Amino acid sequence: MPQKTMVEALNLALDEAMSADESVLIMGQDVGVNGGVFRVTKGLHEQYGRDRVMDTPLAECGIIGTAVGMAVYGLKPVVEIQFSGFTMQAFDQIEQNMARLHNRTMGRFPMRMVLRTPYGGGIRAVEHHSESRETYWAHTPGLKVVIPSGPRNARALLAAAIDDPDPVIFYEPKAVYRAFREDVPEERETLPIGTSQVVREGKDLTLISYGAMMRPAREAMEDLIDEHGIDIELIDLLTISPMDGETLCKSVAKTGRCVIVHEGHRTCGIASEIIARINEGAFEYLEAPIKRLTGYDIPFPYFQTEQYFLPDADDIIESVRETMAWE
Amino acid sequence: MPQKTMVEALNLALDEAMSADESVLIMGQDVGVNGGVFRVTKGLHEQYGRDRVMDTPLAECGIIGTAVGMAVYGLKPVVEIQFSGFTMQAFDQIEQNMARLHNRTMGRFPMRMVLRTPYGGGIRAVEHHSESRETYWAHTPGLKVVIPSGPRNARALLAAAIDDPDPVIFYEPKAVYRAFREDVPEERETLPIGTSQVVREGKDLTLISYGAMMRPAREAMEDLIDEHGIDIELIDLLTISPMDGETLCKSVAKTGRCVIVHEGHRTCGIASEIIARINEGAFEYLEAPIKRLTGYDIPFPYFQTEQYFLPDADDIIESVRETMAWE
Amino acid sequence: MTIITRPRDEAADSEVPTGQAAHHMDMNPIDLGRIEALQVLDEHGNINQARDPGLNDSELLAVHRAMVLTRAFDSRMLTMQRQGEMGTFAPNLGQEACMIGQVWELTKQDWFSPSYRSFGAQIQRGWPMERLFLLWSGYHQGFPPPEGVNDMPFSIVIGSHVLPAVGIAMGMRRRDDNDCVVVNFGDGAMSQGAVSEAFNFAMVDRAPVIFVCENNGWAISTPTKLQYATDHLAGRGVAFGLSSIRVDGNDILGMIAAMREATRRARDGEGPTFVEAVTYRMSLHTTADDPTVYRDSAESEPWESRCPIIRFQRYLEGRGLLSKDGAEKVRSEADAEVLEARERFRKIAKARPREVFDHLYKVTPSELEDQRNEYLSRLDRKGVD
Amino acid sequence: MTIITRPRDEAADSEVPTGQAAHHMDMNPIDLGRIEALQVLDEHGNINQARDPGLNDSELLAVHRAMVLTRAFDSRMLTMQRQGEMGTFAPNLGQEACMIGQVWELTKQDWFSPSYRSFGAQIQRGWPMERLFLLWSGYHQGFPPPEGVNDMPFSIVIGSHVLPAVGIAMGMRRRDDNDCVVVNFGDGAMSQGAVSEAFNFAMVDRAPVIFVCENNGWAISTPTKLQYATDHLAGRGVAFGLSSIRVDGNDILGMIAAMREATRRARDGEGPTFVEAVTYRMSLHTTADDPTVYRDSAESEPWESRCPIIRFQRYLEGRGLLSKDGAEKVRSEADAEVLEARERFRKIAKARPREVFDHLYKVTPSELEDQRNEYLSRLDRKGVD
Ligand SMILES: Cc1ncc(C[n+]2csc(CCOP(=O)(O)OP(=O)(O)O)c2C)c(N)n1
Ligand SMILES: Cc1ncc(C[n+]2csc(CCOP(=O)(O)OP(=O)(O)O)c2C)c(N)n1
Ligand SMILES: [Mg+2]
Ligand SMILES: [Mg+2]
Repeated sequence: MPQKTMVEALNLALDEAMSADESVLIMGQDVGVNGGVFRVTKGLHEQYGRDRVMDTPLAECGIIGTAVGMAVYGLKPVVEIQFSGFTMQAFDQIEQNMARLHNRTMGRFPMRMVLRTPYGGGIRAVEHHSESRETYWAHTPGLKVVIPSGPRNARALLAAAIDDPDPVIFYEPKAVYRAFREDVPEERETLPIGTSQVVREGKDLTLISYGAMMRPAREAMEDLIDEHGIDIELIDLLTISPMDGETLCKSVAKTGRCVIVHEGHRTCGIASEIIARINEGAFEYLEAPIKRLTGYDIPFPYFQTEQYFLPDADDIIESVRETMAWE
Repeated sequence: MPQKTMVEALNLALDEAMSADESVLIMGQDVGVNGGVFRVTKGLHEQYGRDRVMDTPLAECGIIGTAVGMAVYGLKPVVEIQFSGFTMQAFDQIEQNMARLHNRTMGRFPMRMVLRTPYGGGIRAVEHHSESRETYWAHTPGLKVVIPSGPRNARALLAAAIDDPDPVIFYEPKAVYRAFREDVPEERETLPIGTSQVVREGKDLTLISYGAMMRPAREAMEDLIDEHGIDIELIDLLTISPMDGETLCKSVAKTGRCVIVHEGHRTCGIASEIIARINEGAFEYLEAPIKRLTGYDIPFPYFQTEQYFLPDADDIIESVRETMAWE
Repeated sequence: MTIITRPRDEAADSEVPTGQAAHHMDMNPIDLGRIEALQVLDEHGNINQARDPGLNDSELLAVHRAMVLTRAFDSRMLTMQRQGEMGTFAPNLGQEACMIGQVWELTKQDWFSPSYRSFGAQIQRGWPMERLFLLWSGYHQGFPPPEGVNDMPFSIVIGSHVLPAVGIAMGMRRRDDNDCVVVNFGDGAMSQGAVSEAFNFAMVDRAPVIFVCENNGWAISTPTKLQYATDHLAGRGVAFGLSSIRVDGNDILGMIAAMREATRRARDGEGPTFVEAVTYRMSLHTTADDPTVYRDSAESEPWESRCPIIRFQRYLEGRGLLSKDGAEKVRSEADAEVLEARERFRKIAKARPREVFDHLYKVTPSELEDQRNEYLSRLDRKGVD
Repeated sequence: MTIITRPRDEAADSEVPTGQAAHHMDMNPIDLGRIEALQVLDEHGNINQARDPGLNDSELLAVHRAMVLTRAFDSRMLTMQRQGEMGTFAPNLGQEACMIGQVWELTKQDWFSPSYRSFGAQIQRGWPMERLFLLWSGYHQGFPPPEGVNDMPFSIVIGSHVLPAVGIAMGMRRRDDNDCVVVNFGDGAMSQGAVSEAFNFAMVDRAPVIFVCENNGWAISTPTKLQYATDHLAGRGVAFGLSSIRVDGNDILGMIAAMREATRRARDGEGPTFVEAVTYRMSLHTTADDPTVYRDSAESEPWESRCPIIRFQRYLEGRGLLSKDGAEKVRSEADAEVLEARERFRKIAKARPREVFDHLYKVTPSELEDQRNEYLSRLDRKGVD
């Protein structure tokens, strides 16, 4: 199998979708000749032409709003927003149309579209370039929210997102874009949306994360097993919404302890939702408070200090040990 | 004390603030001659003139964006957005400037402004007129989020919000606007932002709610005490963010059981955050899973069916009894 | 036809796009051009032959009937609302020529994206009136456009439907058919940035869309003088390169003439058009509104003499196509038609609380199934079916 | 001066606002008027006397020095970025006349709201260069404008700072002083709906704000031909009623002449102005960008002959104000000044991770104190101070 970065894997998924289905098209700023500022759409413009790989004016609301219309018309737009911080410019179109048009028309019109956007910190960027605001979308009925963690699942999930009959917000962990390579099969592959993955089974504690934070989570896991003899069950959320509560509750019912790690802010963050679900579905098995290791409720800091804002393997290890020690 | 509706009480708070401080001004659609579509700004235009009670063009982003500039310049804009559903049009300005400019400039510029907007269902309105999306703001660092439940606390909290040195989102439960009258003292009164109120002390179960849902919550409480002998502790959140976790945890540490009621959607809703806080602060006292009785993860339904979407006293009673029965 | 054509007309995709091509700055002043004001039938019944769209007799009578039906529906809605049978709605009294004129030229394959004040146009497009009654009395079933009608559901959030309408037209251009899209909104909507974005996207993509702004002088209590600081809105189109025109929106023949040219341009690949239709909101903003608080009858009253239906009736009378009695007959037939629709509405109006989860997703996710079950058992407990 | 004045000039608040006042439609075509193209100093060093802002000798030399300093700073930043001492930043090579010209006429009480490509203007406004170095190397301390400088922090989200700038001007109009606001953005920003809203709010309120669009041909890889479908952007201002002008943005005297008139209008209560400055982005979009992927050197190269500094130097030479050696001296002094600032920067550059919670609120809420404590103990554990 060829080794690919996440950027290359995503590019492959887009290429496959476009060659298989004429109604798939790409829209966004600089996605054409430039291939996107992260080069995810590289080469597609030459191959599929300007009408299917469209460099848009600089207006996110305009991009999402017109993509909604294209979806109503039966096309399948895959939109790139350059950084997730700029989806705020299109919040109204996402909340009022993308998420609701199918419901409003009682299914009369399709609303197949994917909003791809890089999220998260760790690349020494300026303000508004490191946001993790998946809560906004998870809290918005009508959307699905998907976040891959590596090249292989990124390709498979993007393929599934484009296949999906409902609108999908596809958050790409930009810190992972070129961070490592992974085997990505030549033949097309999908992963089901709405299903989380138990990366490793264990019996002492459930460690839950997603996206870019899966890297420190894995690192911490190795260390916790090897150095501390703690048998970690690691879960990669993959889909944030609809949340796979069943997998999470089953795991915690087994381990009794849980630590959740994400970059996004804490208040009403994804971890709070996971805690609420476990409270509902596995309350009687809980042996310790569930620990939230998350971004704080402050704006993502300027890049000389971002490393201290982001949870790292060390912090995860500490949180796990604390939770193990609780009685 | 004069009996006032919430609309009248809010009008009083605005009038007091404007007469006390020349730098307070009001902006919004139809807030001038028309006195606002709910008449909250009635009479102020005549009294303070068009430059301090400004009818704006029909653009929420424009309203919030220019208000931000006025705040930077040292004025204290109190903005009305006609329905909270239309704040989506201004999401970018709220998230990128209103919530962050103070931080961005390390406090160099003030950012005193209040965004008032009616929220919630129950008035037989069309789509987009019944939203309860306080999660969006609670999840946004830099904002404070306040939701009164009756005329008296509405007046006191709005006064406090205008006094507050930081930006405040002030959600007004439109179902309460004219629903009942309450004694509102003639002399100016404030309530601290960031503090929840224990409306009634009790020892069996903590019932937490806010805004328009406080009415069915009170009704249920009476019934639960009288008919079912359940000694309810009722808490009115009042400030959603920063959340008064201490009061909540202290209560649940005493009662061991908790039901949370709100209109907003469930996933990543305010109830999930409360559960996470109680999990952190009162885990060892919990005797049953905390129950979420909330809006579902679907758009607010069209008005012939909205009554079934909104929790009522009966549903609260049922949830409380379920939670009491858990063992 | 007098719709101005922009000087630069090369298609956006005709050559390799460049940035600042000329490295010598063009020092000639930019002439922004003129925008024509169009009226075919004036207040006195005089017709401008050169601009007459030339409808035949039966077409003329059909146009008249459609306007009368719109008004009959409107006034029936008002009665029903006052009697508690209808929710809040926005009357379109006085705007009937805009209503019918903007969709008159559309085919079944074309699309129309209405605002909340467009039910006259919706009826013309083929929405059964009972569905509109359902819609305005809070039943979800009133929202989806009927099968065979390529319309968007009506727009509640001001300006939010304009970009999607452009998107539909962008889809059409890509599919290379000859259809077009009409999207309708008010003078207030012009203040929304999203509408400016829509103009730009449409023009950059040369999408076959016609923007119709019904400038009726008011946005709730906000008069145009506080809404914008020019004497017209038509120039907004020109700013983005759109062919633009200002039409007397109370003149049905003017509206049709403008739309005929605009739709032809769209179908011929000449791109989008902006039509500012000058009209007046004769009635309440919505049934929740009280205009006496903010506007003088001295402003509104003169507009009564500009009534689009009376003006057109006078013209038809002059042409010997319609007598006073004939007009009365059209009106009473329209009333009867509306009342029949009300009967059908009353038969089908039924809240379906058990269905509120059914249409959010194409395939309801299992976690939402759990919520639905919780909800359904609440309904069971309450004895609601 | 040739900045066009809109036909309708009554102040928004001069009378009772009305909706559709005239009940007879004005059937005259609307003449949208002309927009002047302004150039004072042409590429060959010829000067248009009638438009010359008439700077005295020392002012002329100061303007020159400021442009040279901007370029020196820019090129030092690039070196530092390539050596890893600086983060991603956006060079303003070739746009020095826009930089200096747009703020030249401002007083200390006036406000300036810069884009991310405006550090030349920021230096001119009084931002110490070391603070700009801090800013672009990721230190929070680089963001707040220095005391005594009425500037907004630079804007990262395209177009998001334009409405707040209008708000400041609206505040000024209410306080009745004679100050004004200049806000700067690019051709790409003109596509953001928020910028259209800003034009409208400014004009409706008659706010003393000057919008300066540096039309440099590109928005990253997107050329103006894909960004909008007209030959100019100046017409966008006119559409909202703004006095508007198109200036040669590589001509410092033209820029100053335009800004002089625009600021005078603002101070005299004549309302907002839109200035389209035509220039060219000679360098990379940012240091993360590779223009060879998307643009031909055949397009960029001719622009080198339009360099704003060379053109102005030639003029100063012609006037006997500056020799070749003199120019060289200005350049080396500017370099030295930048290097001194770099030294100061290196001394003060220090990450302050312990302070990231300190400035979000005026008074940090207690719940956030809890998070801060959690964070600080993490730092303690990691041995970070
Ligand atoms: C984004 C948004 N803001 C505010 C409203 C509330 N509102 C409903 S109609 C209206 C006035 C619209 O005026 P205009 O666009 O001129 O259309 P008209 O009602 O005159 O047909 C307003 C402010 C809304 N529906 N959407
Ligand atoms: C809302 C938003 N969308 C996208 C971006 C990413 N971005 C940064 S600069 C830029 C191009 C800006 O072009 P222009 O306005 O012409 O200014 P210039 O860079 O040419 O000075 C883009 C798309 C952004 N910063 N903000
Ligand atoms: Mg209107
Ligand atoms: Mg540019």
